[in-house]
Formats: sequence, C-alpha cells, structure tokens
Amino acid sequence: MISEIFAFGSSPVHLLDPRLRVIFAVLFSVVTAVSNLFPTVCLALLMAIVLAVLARLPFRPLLTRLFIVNGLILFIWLVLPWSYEGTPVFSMGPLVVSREGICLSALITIKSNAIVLAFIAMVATMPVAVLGQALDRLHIPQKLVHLLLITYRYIFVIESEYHQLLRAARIRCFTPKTDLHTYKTYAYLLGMLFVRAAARGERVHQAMICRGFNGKFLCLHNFAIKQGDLAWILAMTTGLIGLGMLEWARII
Amino acid sequence: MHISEGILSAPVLTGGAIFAVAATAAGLRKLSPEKIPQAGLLSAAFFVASLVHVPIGPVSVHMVLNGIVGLLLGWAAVPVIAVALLLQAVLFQFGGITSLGVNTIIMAAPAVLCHYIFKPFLSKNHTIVMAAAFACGAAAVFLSALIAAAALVLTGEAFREVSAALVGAHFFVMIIEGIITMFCVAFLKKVQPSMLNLG
Amino acid sequence: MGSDNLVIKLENIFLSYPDGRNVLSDLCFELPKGSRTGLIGPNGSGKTSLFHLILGLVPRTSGSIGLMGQEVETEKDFRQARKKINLVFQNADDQLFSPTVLEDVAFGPLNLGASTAEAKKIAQKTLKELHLSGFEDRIAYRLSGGEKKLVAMATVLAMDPEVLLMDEPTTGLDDVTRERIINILNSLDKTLLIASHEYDFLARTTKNIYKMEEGRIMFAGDAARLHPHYHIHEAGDVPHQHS
Amino acid sequence: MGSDNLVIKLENIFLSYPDGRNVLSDLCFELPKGSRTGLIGPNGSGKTSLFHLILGLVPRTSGSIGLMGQEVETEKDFRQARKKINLVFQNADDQLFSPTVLEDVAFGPLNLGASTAEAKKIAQKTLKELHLSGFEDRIAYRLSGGEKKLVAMATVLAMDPEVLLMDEPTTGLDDVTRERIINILNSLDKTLLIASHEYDFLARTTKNIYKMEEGRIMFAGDAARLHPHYHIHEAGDVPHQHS
Repeated sequence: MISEIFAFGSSPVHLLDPRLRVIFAVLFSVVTAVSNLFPTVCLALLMAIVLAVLARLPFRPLLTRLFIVNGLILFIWLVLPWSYEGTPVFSMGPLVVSREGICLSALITIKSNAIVLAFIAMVATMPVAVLGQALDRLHIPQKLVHLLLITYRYIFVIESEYHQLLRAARIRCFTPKTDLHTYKTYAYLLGMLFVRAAARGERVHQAMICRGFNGKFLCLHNFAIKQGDLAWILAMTTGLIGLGMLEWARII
Repeated sequence: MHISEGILSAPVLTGGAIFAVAATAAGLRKLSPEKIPQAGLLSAAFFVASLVHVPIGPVSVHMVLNGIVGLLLGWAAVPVIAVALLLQAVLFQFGGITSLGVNTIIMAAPAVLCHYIFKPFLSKNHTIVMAAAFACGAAAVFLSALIAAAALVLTGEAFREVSAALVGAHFFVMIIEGIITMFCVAFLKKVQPSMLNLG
Repeated sequence: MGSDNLVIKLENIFLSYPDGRNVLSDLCFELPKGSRTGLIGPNGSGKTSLFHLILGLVPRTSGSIGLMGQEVETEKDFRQARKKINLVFQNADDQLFSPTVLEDVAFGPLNLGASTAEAKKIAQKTLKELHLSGFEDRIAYRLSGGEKKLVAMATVLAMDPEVLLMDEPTTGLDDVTRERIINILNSLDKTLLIASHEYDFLARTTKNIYKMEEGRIMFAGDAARLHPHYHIHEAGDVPHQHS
Repeated sequence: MGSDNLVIKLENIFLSYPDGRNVLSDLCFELPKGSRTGLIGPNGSGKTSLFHLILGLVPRTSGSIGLMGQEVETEKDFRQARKKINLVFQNADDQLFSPTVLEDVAFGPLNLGASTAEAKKIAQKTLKELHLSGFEDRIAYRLSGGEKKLVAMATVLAMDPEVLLMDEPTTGLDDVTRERIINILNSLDKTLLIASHEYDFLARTTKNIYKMEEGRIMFAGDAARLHPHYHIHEAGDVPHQHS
C-alpha cells in the first residue's frame, strides 16, 4: 500500500516552512553528493541523524527504508572491493580486496545514507500536496507541478483499482508462477489499468471543464517565514558552510 | 531502474541534470495544459504499475515499463517519468534529489527513442506488432541499463565491473519486460487502440 | 427558444458513440425553472450521456439545445451556460482532482473570476453550509467515500449554479451519507435534475419522475405517488391484493 | 468444525479497517450445504467485507473461519477453498480484465489446471448455458453494463463452484438483465449466498433471509413471507396503512 508514513506530525521539522525544507534538502544533498572526504561525509551523516531525531521519524519504517537503500549499496560492496585495483588488504584465491576499493565503498555508503536520511527528515515529512505547493512557490514550471499533483492525487485511486483487479484474478485461483500465463495475466491487468486510467483522465478533464478550467492551474496556499524558521536558516547555513570548509578549505 | 544517491561524481550528476531539464522542458512543450489531466492519470497508472512485482524463479522483480510509456506518450514520457521518479523518492526514497536528473535520463531517453523506433510497426500485422512490442519492452530496459552503466563508468573506471554486473543482472528483466510489453500492447490494440493512436 | 421559464430545452437530440451505436435518439425534454425532476433508468440508458451533452462535454449528432433561454451552439455558449448549470459527477474521485479539499472547492470560484481571498472565503462558507468545516486542509485521498461525495457537492455548490444536475448521487454510499445528501438537496433552492436508478431516492428528493428508455425520456409520474413499501406478511408468494 | 453439512461456518469474527473502525464485530454465521440464503442490509453494513473475508481477500482481526468443513487459516487453505466457493463482485468492471470475453471466461478453468483447449471448451459451454453464445470474441471492456454482469457470472460459473456468493447482483441493471439473472440463479443447483439491499430480488432467488446490522448477522425471516410492493397510489407521502 502506498502511504505517506513520515508526512504527518508535529515535530519542529514538520512545522518548518516547506519551501525552506526543500531548498536546504537540495543544497545539503548536492554538497554531500560532491564531497569526497571522510570528515565531510561523516559530518553530513551526523547532521542527517540530528535532523532525523528532530523530525521524530518513526523508527521501524525508517529502518525499513534505510534497509532498502542499503540493499542497493550492498551490490556495490559485492563488486567494488574486489575489482578496484590498489593496495591489497587480503586475497581469496584469485580475488584481491583492495584498500582503495573498501574506502570507496565505505565513502559511498556513508554519503548515500546521509543524503537519504536528510531527505526523509526534510522532504518526506510533508505530504506531496504541500510539496507541490512549495515547488509552485519556488517557481518550478506550473505544468510540471500540476502533473505532479494530478499524479499524486490518483496513484491511490489507481492502486486500489489494481488491488481490486488482482483480487478478481486471485479468486479465480490465479497463482503467480514463472510462466507465460502469469506474465500474460499481469500484462492484461496492467493494460486494463492503463485503459481505465485513460478513461478516468477523460472524465477528470470533463470535470475540470465544468468548473471553468481554462488551462491555468492555481495553488492557493501561501507560506510565510516565521520566527522559528530564521533560527533554522541560520543553523542549516552554518552546517552547510561547515561541510564546504571541511571539503574544500583544507583546514584539516 | 535507478542509481542511488552518493555514488555518481559531480560532473556526471551535473551533466545528467542539464540533459534532464532540457528534455523535460521539451516534453512539457508537447503537453498542452488540457492534456495534463490525461498525462497525470497515465503517469499515476505507470507509477502504480512500476510497483508490481512479477515472479521470476524464486525471486520477483518489479516492472520498469519505460518501453510502453514511450509508446503511449512519446516526448511527454520525459516529464511523466521525472514526476514518477520524484514521487518514488518522496514516498519510498528510491533515488533522491541529486541523482534525479541522471535517473530521468536513464529511464526517459530509451522511452523516447523506442517511441520513434517501434511505434511505426504497431500498425502492421499481428506478428510484426507482437515482435515490435517485445523488442520495444526489452530494448528500453537494455538501453536504460547501458546508460546507467555509462554514468557509472564516467564517474570512475573503478565502476567498470559494477556496470558490467548491472547490465548482466538486467538480462532476465529485459525478457520479462519484453513479454509483458508484448501482451500489454496486444491488449491495448484490441481494447482501446486510440491510446496507441491507431484509431 | 421562447419561454423564459425553461432552463433546459432539448429538441430532437440524437447522440451516437464513435462505434455507431445510438445513445440518445430523437430525445425531447424540457426542464422548467424551479422544478425538481428525477430521471430514472438502468445503467447504460444514456443518463450520463444526456448530462454530458447538456454541458457541452460531448458533441450531439443532431438536434437543438437551449439553456437558460438561450440556444447554445459553440463551446463559448456552453462555457457561459456552465456558470449557471452544473453537474455532480457519479464518481467523486473524478471530480476531486486537487490535492486538498480547500483548493478543490475554491477551484470553481477562482475560475469564475474571484480573487484568491474571495475564493477561499466562498469555499469556507460552502464547506460550512454542508457541515464540512474543518475539512479545508484534508488531503483528498484520505477522505472516505461518503466524505468525497459531500466535498464533490461542495465543489459544485461553491459556484452557486442555478441548476444542479446530479448523476447517480447514491452509488456506493452508506445510508448515513445518503441521508445527508437528501437533506442537502431538500434544503437547496435550485432547479434540480437528478439521475438515479433508485426510485426511493428520487421519491424523497424530487417532485416529478421521468423514465429513460432506449435513448428517450418519458413522463413516469408524480414522485409522491410512486414509492415502494417493504413489509412482511403472511401471504408470501401467493398472489394477493392491497386495498 | 464438526458438521459436514456446513459449507461456511464463521465464529466470532472481528474485522476492522486500518483506521480502527469495526466493520464486522463478533459475527457468527453458518451456511448449510444446498441452502439459498439472502443477506440484506443497508449500504456500508459490511456485506462486501464479509464476502472478501470468506474468500481470504482481507485478513480478519480475530475469529475462526470454516469452509467446506475445513478450518482455514493460511493463504494456501483459502486457495484450496476458492476452488469450491466463489464470488461475483458487485461491480462487473472489477471482475473482467481480459481483452475478450472468451479469454476472461477461460481464465478460471486455466488456473484450475485445464489445458487451453479444455478451458476454451468449458468457456464456450458456460457462455452457451447463459445464452451468451456469440459473445466469445467481443471486447469485454466495451460490453454494456448488463452484458458485463452476465459475463462476470460466466467467469465464475465456468469454475463450477459448489458455493456461489453474489454481492449486490442487481445494482444499476435494467429489468431484462435482472430477470435473466433471477432465472439463472433459480436454475442453478448450488449453495447460494446473495447480498443485496433489495428484498424483492432476494425474495425471488433465496429461501431464507438474514439481516446484517452493525457488523452482525441476524435471521430476518422466511424469504417467501418478506417482500416489497412497488405501486402508485393516492396517499403519496402521507402516512398510510396497508391492510
């Protein structure tokens, strides 16, 4: 089931101006992504953990998400240390594990977790409805925001249609296997999903016309910077400068 | 298919972002405001469809479907895929902000390319349609894997083996995507040919 | 068109699907101002098509349409008419396309030219009238089926149409929401045209009931005189008479 | 479980929505083999949830389910049970997903292990029995509402279940299709459990009627003694009595 598990709450992070959260999430991700030094990425991870604590993220779902992200990182650990040429640490038959390979894998692991954690803490803590409004206020092209919001609005409707169709298949004793019949059945279910989505798209457009839609799309919500937001701007900016100095000013 | 945060180098991320912005702008230009509801609904359907897992032996894989997205939407596939990736990032944290550009290109470039290559065959006879649809689904995944591999190799020579493994790992996905795209196109052609602009 | 008294006047309307099947055939219908009319017929009898035709969402094959005393022809004519005549769709999900309730209800007023602040105010007022205060920031997908239907009604009522069309308003609703909708409809001072396959709902909300059959409309009777009785008695399946 | 005679035996079933609301609460119900039972209740009373629960499509919160004399617990148990007990959904659109009618009707038999040729034969036979011969190559998505309903019944009957559950079979159907469904149901030699909010339909298809209320099931009476009358008379909305 699709759900926005982190989106609703009353933590200090949830109460911050969504525009600021988006801006700082982008800046933080970019700075961390281009950093290549261990001190920098470790500080970034620390900052991300602080953000996650401040956002009072539910622990179990958070672990699940991080587990999935690290599943992909695991793929890198399985290949990179063996294939990267450099100072050998130990060998197993013809396979040699290099120090450089391990370092690079570790660097990627820390960076990846820092970015994802900060992203969950800052962006996944708002419903996409609010994210859309924030993006609109940040001058992302209106058509793109509208597309995002319509998509978001209907994924839940279409997901339940899919489950309904899948139930229809299941009660007729459909059991997924690795065979052509299974793939054909899934293809039909998806095809039906697309056909019904297109028909609904037509009806939604008609409903919009009935309400005077003239191609313009309007976001109602107005955001205003509050006092608490200023402290946040200060803290985040300091943090980002700290990361930048660690990476590029060579003070260590 | 996507590359996680924290892996790619700054030049690759920047390059991906620039290409993605340009392609998204081009795609948006082809989408009139009146078509946004329709595109949004299809986008939502593809989003849900991409979460569907199909069994393959003892494991299961989730669908990519960028081949059929390309067939149905052409250039409009780019903003639709960008939006879907952003939603995946926000809702499930698959991918994130910095790799959004590269990931959009990984998924969308093959979609648009396959649209131009395979769409003309869909008005031919049944066998050709089935073959073209299979090729479209498989090729789109293969091209995505190739672009992802290229992004990795451009980040550093160290990733050569990782990229080779990535392309190899997608072999079975290609086959399954091909089969599902084939039956799905057959379905659409029978039930709602107008969706494929086939009247 | 003549008579100012008719808000909808359809003459010899034909409508066919792209595949050639007739949906409406030689349909004539008049809806006087202030009337409360029910339209009964099974699914697929053309009720939805009729509504879409009235609002200019599907093109007629032939025939003439008069709305609010004006002959309508072009999309521009229909656009004017839609300010006065509006429709609550059968499926609320189709009608609630905005992410939050407030945005959805304000969408119509904004497009009618209200400022953001005015539209917000109208939306809040409408929600209050339907006892939906506090729903403003609710996210559409998190509403229940019944709540969605009520919000969908709010989105249309916020535009203050003179004529309200409703397409199968009770489909899939629980009885509590159904009662709320009946109360809302009975409190409205608008011309009503309600399509449903439920006699019982129409009997409680409308005065005249027309029947739709084979793409035509015929008068079925006075709503008050047409109603079901449920009861238990001994006669069972044996033929019997009620005095 | 004991008694071989019961095809469905529910004991102390609780079921709640993710939001915590109770749908079914302490529900007990027994359906003997060969019985024809109606289940009446207002919309939202949990009839659909009950059917989904019986077929293992939604997990119960607590309680025990016995099907065909066997206690069912796991998805595997339910999978076995679904070969014997099957359901026609309220909305035929939710049940049909194959491009053509023939493929859709053959889907169940294929899953039960029939070869392609056998499944085709079974499908054709079933369609013929429901007087739907000639529908084989029709596009399921483009059928009319009534046709879809009949095809949906065919998809289930092709699997030859011993127990047939039907969820609101008459919603929005025209009178002709309704009559056809009544005739089909009355010609079937299966255990039947039909949920509807129409007494009248249940009276003509079932023998006993149970009532669903607040997540529980109660015996309401012998179907033959319980029926509605639709008629037109002068009293209208004024309270009145039938002798």
